[in-house]
Amino acid sequence: MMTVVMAIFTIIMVSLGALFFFAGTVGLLRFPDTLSRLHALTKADNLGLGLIILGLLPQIDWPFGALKLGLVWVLILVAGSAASQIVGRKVYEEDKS
Amino acid sequence: MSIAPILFSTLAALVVVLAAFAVFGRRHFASVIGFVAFGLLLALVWMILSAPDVALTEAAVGGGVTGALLLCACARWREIQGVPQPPIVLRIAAAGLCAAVTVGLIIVVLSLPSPPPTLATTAWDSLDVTGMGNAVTAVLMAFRALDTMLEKVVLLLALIAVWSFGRDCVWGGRPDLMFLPQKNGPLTFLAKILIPVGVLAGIYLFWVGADKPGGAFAGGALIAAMGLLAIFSGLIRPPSIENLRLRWALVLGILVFLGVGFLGFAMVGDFLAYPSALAKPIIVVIEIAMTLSIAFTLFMLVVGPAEKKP
Amino acid sequence: MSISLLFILALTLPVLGIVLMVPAGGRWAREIARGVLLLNLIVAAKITAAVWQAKATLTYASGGWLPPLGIQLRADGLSAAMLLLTAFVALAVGLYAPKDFFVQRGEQETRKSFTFWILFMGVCVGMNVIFLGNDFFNLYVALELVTFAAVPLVCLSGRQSTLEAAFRYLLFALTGSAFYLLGVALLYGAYGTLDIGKLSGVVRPEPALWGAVAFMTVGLAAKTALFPLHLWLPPAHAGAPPAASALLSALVVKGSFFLTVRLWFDTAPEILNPRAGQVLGLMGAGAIVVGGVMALRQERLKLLIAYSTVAQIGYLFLIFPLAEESTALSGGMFQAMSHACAKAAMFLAAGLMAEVAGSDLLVDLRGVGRVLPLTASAFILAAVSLVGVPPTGGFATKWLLLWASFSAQQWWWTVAIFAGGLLAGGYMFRAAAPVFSQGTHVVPGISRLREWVVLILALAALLLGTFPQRPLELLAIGHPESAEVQQ
Amino acid sequence: MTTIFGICAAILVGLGLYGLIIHPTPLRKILSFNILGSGIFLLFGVIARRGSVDVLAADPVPQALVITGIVVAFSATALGVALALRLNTADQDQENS
Repeated sequence: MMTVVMAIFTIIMVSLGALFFFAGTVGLLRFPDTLSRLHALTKADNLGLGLIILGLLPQIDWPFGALKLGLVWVLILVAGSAASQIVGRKVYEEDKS
Repeated sequence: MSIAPILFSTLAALVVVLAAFAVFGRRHFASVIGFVAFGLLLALVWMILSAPDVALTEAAVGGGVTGALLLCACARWREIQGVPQPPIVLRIAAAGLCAAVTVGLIIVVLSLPSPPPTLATTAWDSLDVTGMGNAVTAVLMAFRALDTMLEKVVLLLALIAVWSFGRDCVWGGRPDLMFLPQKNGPLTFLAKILIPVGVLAGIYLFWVGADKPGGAFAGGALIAAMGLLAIFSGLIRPPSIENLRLRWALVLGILVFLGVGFLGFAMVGDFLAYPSALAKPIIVVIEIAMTLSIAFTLFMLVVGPAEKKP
Repeated sequence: MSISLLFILALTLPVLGIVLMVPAGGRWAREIARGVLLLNLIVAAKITAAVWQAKATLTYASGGWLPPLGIQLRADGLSAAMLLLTAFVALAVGLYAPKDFFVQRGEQETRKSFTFWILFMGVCVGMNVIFLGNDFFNLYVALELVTFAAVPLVCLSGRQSTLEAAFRYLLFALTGSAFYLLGVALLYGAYGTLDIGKLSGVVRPEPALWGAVAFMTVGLAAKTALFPLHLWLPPAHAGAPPAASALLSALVVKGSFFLTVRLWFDTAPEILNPRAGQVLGLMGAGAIVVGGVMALRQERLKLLIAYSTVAQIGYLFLIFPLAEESTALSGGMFQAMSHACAKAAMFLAAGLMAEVAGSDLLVDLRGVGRVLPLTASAFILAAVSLVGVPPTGGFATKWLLLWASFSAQQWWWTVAIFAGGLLAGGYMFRAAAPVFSQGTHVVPGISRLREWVVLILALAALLLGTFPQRPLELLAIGHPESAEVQQ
Repeated sequence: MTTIFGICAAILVGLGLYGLIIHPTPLRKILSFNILGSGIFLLFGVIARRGSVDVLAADPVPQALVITGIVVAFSATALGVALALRLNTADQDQENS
């Protein structure tokens, strides 16, 4: 019973996450300028990844597997935000000049 | 009906599209980005092919460090105007040749025998002797250790070759990536968080390599990538190529390999043979030295030859 | 010393040299290299002696892991002969290397003094593994080792033209190894082993084998600079410093040729020869003619010698259509050996003469023979061997190949062999004529040792032809079909 | 599965070879060489997967060969890039002088 509930939870969460990824990718491809593309991408992907990792948590061994997954999430958040900061700054500077 | 073939076909098609993008793309930079994405997708393919060790190496070396190398090259590259495009006849001839190669290869691949020959059973049966749980590491470090040692020499030789492409007047100086790192920007912030974690992850990768997917290459590449991040964010400068400690670090892996090889001669009577009881600790010692040497060599290969006077 | 230790020493001595040179730096590189080269020659001689005494192929599995899982090393007559010859030529080049490849104690390390010797050692490791290796992937690593050492040797001077030549060489070499590796993958996929001995027992005539051999042969031909894939060779070999040219022309191209022999003669002999060999023979004949004609038209001595290499490589590939004849394989290997000695002598002699004359333009070399008599005679001796005048090594080669094409009733190869001899006579005359003509040069400060090294190499090419019996017997060990060589 | 990726590998080889022949710029030649190499490695991967037995999901020997191969290919890339960059700046030197 418990495993079925967990499996359903995983399926819902991962699907939701995938949906956000899809939305983010559509935004990347369809939005007009760099900043709004960046906006779509970071928001949707961070949320999407968070949901996927949340969904995977019940499927993995505790506590190290979960810890590793959590670490992956944090690292990607940090790297993603730093990267978009750099891209954003570059765009801002080019607009100014 | 299974959904797997559709998924695999889609993935394979995506890999081909990205490869085509990297080959045919108009701008260098976009092509390199396409290539990095290609490398990451390929790592996924390796997972599907049940080869996690290769997936890690492909992601770290094939996609990651190669991508960094090509991006650095793009940044330094000065476009030369008026490079003639090859004539259309040559293009058609080349396309015909490549199509023939592809078709021939497909025919041969489809003709491969079934059931296929394999050494998996043989390797599995010999795994106990090596004391390792990961068959791929056992092949690399025991059965075909000679290849691994020679391949370390290849890596070192490539670095010496890269150094030899430098100019005489700057010999002994530092490599220079030719762009100014932003100090205290977001990259520095990222570097400060990521580097300790990345180095730890690199050590972890080689440590588990004996029994689980991982190993010296993936670990070394990750540590090298952290070194590159430190350079890009302006935290450190590349060492001078005359730096003695650097030079020892470069050869340490091969030196330990040779030492262990001859130790095998003395103790067991065979080069690179390990006494059963000590096999695992010996392999761990080699892998520590190798990870260190690989990390430094990959790092120095990306930053290139000396550019600034000592 | 046990044969296993000898095998391992042949592989690891140059590696040890590299490992010591990197931290010790350019000030010690030459001394370490010369020590290693001397030991290397001793080891090669001992391996040859062991093969000679055993009159059989010797093997050793590294780490005690037997094939198909492990990697086996083996020495038959062919490998012993090539190993010894390579060690000999390498030591000669090591003794010859000029002043700018080392620094006095107390001086700063320079780029060339550091990199030249390490790359040189890299060539030695690679060649030794190629001759002793018996596993196609192990041999792939060795091929790449040689490539990575050879490419930077081409552009050691740093001049623009040599950089371009080096890049072109790199592209050909990398594409060549990629094709080779593709063939290796197919072999493993079809037979589950890469050991040459194991493969020879299980290969069948089928698409996988044909595909593998086709890919590997094309790749190796590109690396050997077989016509029409030879375009990279002349600028690369002519632009390198003379010591490096000697290594590249005498030794490096023989490595990939040796693997072609291993593939065709040792892996799948019954299946492939001789009809498929006609294509390779045709390319070889083309190389002899085109290389010879191009050599005739050169104004620079080093380019002339480099085109002569293109032509001489052609002879090597005549053995494939003639494979059923017992003398073909011996003839080919004899060509590889005598050409190695003669070509090394020629490039080194050309280097000395260019040092004196200030350039290697044929017109500038007038009268160099008067101030460098030893070198000039060595040059002539080597040239005579390449042309194929008795009793030189070149003559023995052509004799064996002619014999093979007559008894195989493939007379058309004799046309190529004779044409090649005539062309070689022509271009060698063009090269030698100015050297012995009138002209004035300052008496050079060239060390006697370097002149003698060149002469000894040229004499070796001569002696191979004067006393061919022993070498031929050695070559036949492990290849009984070529044992009954007529003399 | 192995058939699909086997064909994929053959196409990658063809694509890489085409780029290697056609591109006039050294950097793109090197990139194409990497695609060619990836195709060959993928072929090894397919062969490894075909060789699975009940205790191992894939033959470890070709996997080890690929790991060695990837490192060799990277060395080749680094060498090629360094040489291409030197050529590139050497062109520049000439134009300036």
